Amino acid sequence: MAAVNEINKGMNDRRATYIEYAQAVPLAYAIDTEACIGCGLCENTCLAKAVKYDDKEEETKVTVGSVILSPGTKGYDPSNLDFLGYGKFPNVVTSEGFERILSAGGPYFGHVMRPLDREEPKSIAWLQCVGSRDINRCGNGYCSSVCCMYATKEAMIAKEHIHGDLDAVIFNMDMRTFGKDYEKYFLRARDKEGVRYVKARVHTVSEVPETGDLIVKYVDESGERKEEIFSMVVLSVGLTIPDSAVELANRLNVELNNYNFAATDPFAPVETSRPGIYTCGVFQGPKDIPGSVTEASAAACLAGADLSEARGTETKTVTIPEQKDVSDQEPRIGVFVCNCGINIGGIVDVPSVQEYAGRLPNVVFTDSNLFTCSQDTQEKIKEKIKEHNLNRVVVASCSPKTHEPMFMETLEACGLNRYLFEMANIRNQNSWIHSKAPDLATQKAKDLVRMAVARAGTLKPLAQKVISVTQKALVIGGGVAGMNAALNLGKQGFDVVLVEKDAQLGGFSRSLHHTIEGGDIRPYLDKLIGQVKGHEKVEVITEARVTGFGGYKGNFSTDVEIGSKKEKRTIKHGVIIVATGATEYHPKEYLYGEDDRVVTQVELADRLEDKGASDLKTVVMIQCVGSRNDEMQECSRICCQNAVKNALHIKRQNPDAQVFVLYRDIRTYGLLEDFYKEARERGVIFIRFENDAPPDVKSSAAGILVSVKDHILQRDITIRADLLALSAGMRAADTDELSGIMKLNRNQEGYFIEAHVKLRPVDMPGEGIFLCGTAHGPKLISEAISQSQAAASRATTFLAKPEIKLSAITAKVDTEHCVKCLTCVRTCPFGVPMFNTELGIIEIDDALCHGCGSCASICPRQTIKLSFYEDDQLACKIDALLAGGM
Amino acid sequence: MIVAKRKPFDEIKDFLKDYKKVLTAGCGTCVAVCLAGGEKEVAVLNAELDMARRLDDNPIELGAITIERQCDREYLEALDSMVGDYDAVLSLACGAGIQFLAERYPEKPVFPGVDTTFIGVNQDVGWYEERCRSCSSCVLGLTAGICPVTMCAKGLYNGPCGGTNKGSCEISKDQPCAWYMIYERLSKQNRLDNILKITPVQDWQNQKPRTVIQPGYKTSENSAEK
Amino acid sequence: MRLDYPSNIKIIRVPCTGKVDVMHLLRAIQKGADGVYAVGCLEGACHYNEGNLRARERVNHVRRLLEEIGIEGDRVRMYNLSSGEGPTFAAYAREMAENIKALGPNPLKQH
Amino acid sequence: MKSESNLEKVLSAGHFAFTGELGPPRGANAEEVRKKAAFLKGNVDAVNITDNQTAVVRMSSWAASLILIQEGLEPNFQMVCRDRNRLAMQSDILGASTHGIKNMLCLSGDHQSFGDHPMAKSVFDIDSIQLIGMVKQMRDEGIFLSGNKLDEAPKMFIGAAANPFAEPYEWRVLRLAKKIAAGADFIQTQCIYNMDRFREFMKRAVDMGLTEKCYILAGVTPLKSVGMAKYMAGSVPGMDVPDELIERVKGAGKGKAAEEGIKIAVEQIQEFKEMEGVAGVHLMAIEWEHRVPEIAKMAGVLPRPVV
Repeated sequence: MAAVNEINKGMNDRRATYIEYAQAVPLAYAIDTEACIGCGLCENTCLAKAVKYDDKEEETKVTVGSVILSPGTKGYDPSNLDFLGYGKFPNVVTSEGFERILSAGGPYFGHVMRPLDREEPKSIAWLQCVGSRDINRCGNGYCSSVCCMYATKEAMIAKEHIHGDLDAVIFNMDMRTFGKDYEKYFLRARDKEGVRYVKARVHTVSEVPETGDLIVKYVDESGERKEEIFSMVVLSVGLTIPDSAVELANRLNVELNNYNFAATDPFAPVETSRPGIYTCGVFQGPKDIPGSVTEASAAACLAGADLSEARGTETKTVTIPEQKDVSDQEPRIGVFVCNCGINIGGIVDVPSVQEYAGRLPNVVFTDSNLFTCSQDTQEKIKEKIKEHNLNRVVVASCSPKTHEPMFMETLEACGLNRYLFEMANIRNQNSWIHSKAPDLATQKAKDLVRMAVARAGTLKPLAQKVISVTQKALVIGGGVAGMNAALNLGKQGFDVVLVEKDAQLGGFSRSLHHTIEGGDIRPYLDKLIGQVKGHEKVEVITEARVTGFGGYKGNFSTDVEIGSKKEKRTIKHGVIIVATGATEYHPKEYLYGEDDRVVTQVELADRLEDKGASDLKTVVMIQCVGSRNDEMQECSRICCQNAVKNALHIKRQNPDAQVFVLYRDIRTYGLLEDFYKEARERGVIFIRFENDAPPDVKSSAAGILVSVKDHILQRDITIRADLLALSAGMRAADTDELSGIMKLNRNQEGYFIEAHVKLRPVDMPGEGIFLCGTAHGPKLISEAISQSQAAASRATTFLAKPEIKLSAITAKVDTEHCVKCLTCVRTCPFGVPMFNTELGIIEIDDALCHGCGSCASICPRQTIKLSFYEDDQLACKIDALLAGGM
Repeated sequence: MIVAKRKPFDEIKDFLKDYKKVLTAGCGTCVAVCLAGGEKEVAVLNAELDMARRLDDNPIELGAITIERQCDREYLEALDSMVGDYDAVLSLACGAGIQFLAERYPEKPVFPGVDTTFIGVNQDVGWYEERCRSCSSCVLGLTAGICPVTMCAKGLYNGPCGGTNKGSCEISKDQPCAWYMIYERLSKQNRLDNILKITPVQDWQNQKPRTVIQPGYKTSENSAEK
Repeated sequence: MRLDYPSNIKIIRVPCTGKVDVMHLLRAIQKGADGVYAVGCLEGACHYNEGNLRARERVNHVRRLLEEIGIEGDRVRMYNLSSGEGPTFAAYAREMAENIKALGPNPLKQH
Repeated sequence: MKSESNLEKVLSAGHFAFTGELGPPRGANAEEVRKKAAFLKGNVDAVNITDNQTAVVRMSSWAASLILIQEGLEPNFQMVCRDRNRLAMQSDILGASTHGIKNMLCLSGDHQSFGDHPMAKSVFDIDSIQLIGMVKQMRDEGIFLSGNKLDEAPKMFIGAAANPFAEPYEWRVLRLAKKIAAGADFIQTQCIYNMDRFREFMKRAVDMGLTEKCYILAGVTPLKSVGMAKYMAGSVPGMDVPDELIERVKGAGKGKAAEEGIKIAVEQIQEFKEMEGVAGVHLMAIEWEHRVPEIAKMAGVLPRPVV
């Protein structure tokens, strides 16, 4: 039965029995009850008897110590915005729909086509802020934070997929590419890939009936009415909280804000109004994947701290018999061929494969099973291993991705090394795809088994190194991030050493007063410092300088020099959290340092705390000072809200004061948008300028004269200001020495680099090393707090285990024949091979090697071997395959 | 390090066309380091030769060995027991190694598998640049550590010539002008005096085979400096 | 995803295409395979940062080596896809098979 | 007198020298040389005979020089370091002198990769400054480079080239000084288009007293077309053609570029006549020998002095 494919936004059909999408978890079939006619075909076909038509929702009770709410988000449905024509004109799609169009698993298999006629579009317009920043038409005043980036990404991918020229235009009010490295991406899209960015909010989309093209009407910055025709329009829909999540929150008595996001405090960003219930992701506020992943870890950290006493209880341990030494024995291979119900057996002639396997060299035993992965088959395999004294095992069944670890455990359970195992995937790579040609499938199954048997004969037992973990953390940097990380690790029950280079804790936040929401930073900081200093698990060392570093995950050793006497101390620890922070840029621009009426935003905030704003008549603020320019391409993320915060402060104290903010894009992302709106309502005047026409600033006795070209008036205006506040961007703390000693990579802006931008945002590439706060990139205090909790959480996953078992799949150097050519040193993506200057040899540390094999395949003298993938272990497969004749 | 590059395959194939059993001998030092003649390259070349000769219906039997250095007699010894089994030897060592090998087995045809290219440095994996022409009288002390013989396309001793082109050599914009660099570096080091003097005509010493005997190592009367 | 592709394609698992050596690719052809291809992650998305880029260089190198010998370089290819792209995998497999069919059997097999 | 060449005499008598240039043919074609020489005769004091110019094989420089002597002109025998080692150079110098060649210009030579035999092995046994020194040593000390005495020294008026327009500019005058110290009697410069930079160069040369020790002839090459101007500006290493000049040639309009080019050259020559330290002009009318008489006439350098 066919049903509408909702994942693909209805652009194609799927069956009534379906897997939602390729990455779904669990990757299992479901029945669409709306479309199912109850024919019973699937029930009869399923050998495992897994189909239950009358399956019902069940209620179960679980007793837990803490709860994390992450109900997720839903793209805004623009059906009601009739001026955009969604649902009316087929070639108007939402950004979610366009994502599916771009996807290989989407309705058009990754070919960019428009829905109406399946023609490749010649031009596409993205309309930003659909369902965001729009109180009037949808009630969502917030910025969804992610649309500017995804629209840019979609435009780039579309350009790549479409072979001809694609005119990709993004209509926006402000481009909010404020994340780490996002500005560079935006610049690449604009300057290298030719994506056009137009500053305008589109007011009408209509269709050219003959062609299905769309007429996009808008008013440009100078007030001129314009229209352009596009093949397709993509609505960049914002993020919303689904009704089900609101109901859930209400049931749990968790407070929501006016937009239905969970209400949180800036100093406790993942804690809901109800103690013990934490939140993360878009439910907490609009955010991108890195932010969501970070918060997820942060929530886990707090939830885990509540449960730390119970850690390690209610667990079971498996006892493993001692390993038999088989190194001197000839291979004795047992082959187990799986029917996988009818998945394999229904196509492949399993008995004939089994019989064939029995005739292969070194094979002493064969068997076939209905389900080789079942628990009783494991017991059977164990018996057979013992009975036939097998020393290598081949299972011909499915993908090693799913069951290899389980079979390896079966081997271990009877004293065989787990690496004496090989699988032949005769299901996913064979019976499933060659179901129409059983003879060929049987032949291929034999080929795959022959290859697996050949390889099994070459396998060697490998030792997984077990290393102990020093259950102590080192946190570098005693600012808000470092202190939170230390405190949370302490709460998890781990010893922490917090080193700070200054004499005092607090870092840059000591220069700050309030968050934009009104959170008072000073008392928060005092309390935090008190908690950190008072925590029995946390040792604080101030005036400390890292002077030496060594070791690997779980076993690091760091030398520090303390105080003016340079007292030396060596700290042994299992993990590191880097929280070295950042500072405010010291402007070279706009008479800063020459005229004392020119200040930075941080200095302005000081002044407002001290003297208030009653004496101020006119204040001008200039944005992007020391950001988004040739010297510092990146956006500093925090300056727009900083300006809005101070502007509001002035206006609240002295409504008559005039405040002008000269900006390039206002980037008050997420819920910060409300403050931007409030500022405009209170009469703060925002004037946009282009990077190539920055304001001109002159000093005069009567005030600071600031001239800028007003885009709306299309002329230069000059403002006489009592005070000019520069929104000076952020600069990473000076970590040249530290990064050199600890060999930690930084980007060109001096911020540390995470292991994976999206999926491992607080891990560093070296295992056991984590990152948080502004050392990672510019961010707000609340973001630094959640990130430090996340780092503590990730560190906990290491510290919670007294030992780590390392993968045995690592590269090994034959130092006898190595000529120290350094090719491996230069090739390794993780910088693991090193020239040991004392021993004069190249070394690859087992504990650091990721096992990719790059070094092994490039070594000119073939002296590096990757265990389990040695050259002959691969070559024998090639040989065995081709020995059968293709 | 001595940098070499693999000879064109057709040339190698042509050398060996009349031989049925060939030993491919790699060298484990310079040419291995520059990814031209170590174990890996021996294996690749043998695979190619095997396939090519089968296609020609003229199969060849190939042996493979890579020794530490073909420019050392003691290491060459490892070949003594093998060479007899082959009709010819294909050496992937530098020109020196190949000659030394050929000298050891005067009865056996020995062929080069690489073109020895220069003495150079390693810029990155697989990327080498020439730095020395072994002229036997180093002027780097005068020229701020930049060799005019190697790095100047005309080998000028009193450059730069009029062809210097905004810091590049006249032969290519990608080739920096050695003398421009020499000038810049000396000027930064306040040592321009070095090149204000006319550097006299060079006594070329690399125009005949040279022998070096380090002082204190002269072993017999006969090995007097040549 | 059970997407059909020709049964004469057999997969050899490696941890990363960066582990695929010139020798492995040559050996397949030398031993009589009609074609061999490496399937790696999308460029820029290598789990080990740049293994797939190195593999691409090697594949290109092997193609040149084969051409030198007189065997069509197009018997060796590199494809890139992400792990969620079953249909693309099958499409590439079919494309490769078509390509090999057009080239005919490995010429070494007649010798 | 070092060589008693006409050029030396003109210069030492204080006249403003005017030299021309002739590229030998790419064949054994003596007629071609004579034809070109005819345009120059009476209009210049000496004629530079290029030596495998731009590394393209041509009739040898000394052989073409001999034809010029037969035609009653004075050659300025050019010799580059690219094609001969010190033995060949010295023997050619002796031979040239024997046959009445009295001027020679010592050059490094364009790299062979520009020419028609790009893979040729270059010699560069000695460089241009060393060549100057070698000729001087042969002439003044009567010894070969080896130090051995030679029988009857060659009498040569020794010339060298200078390029004021290649970076580093500061070094250019110093390298000129090196050439003079090595023994250059006269200098012919690279073609000049950037007059500002040349004025600066000459000022420094005068300040350093170099013009007291050596005659400097300013190089002039008339621009024949907009294309040539652009090529000179963009593709010839060490050449500096200001944009204004290209614009000026372009502005002349279709078919008038050549006339404008000649006009510019004439203006330049007139300025050089007045410029401190400039002892003459070397006119390199590349493949344009037939226009030399009119340029000479327009520039007011005719008749040539008889000394």
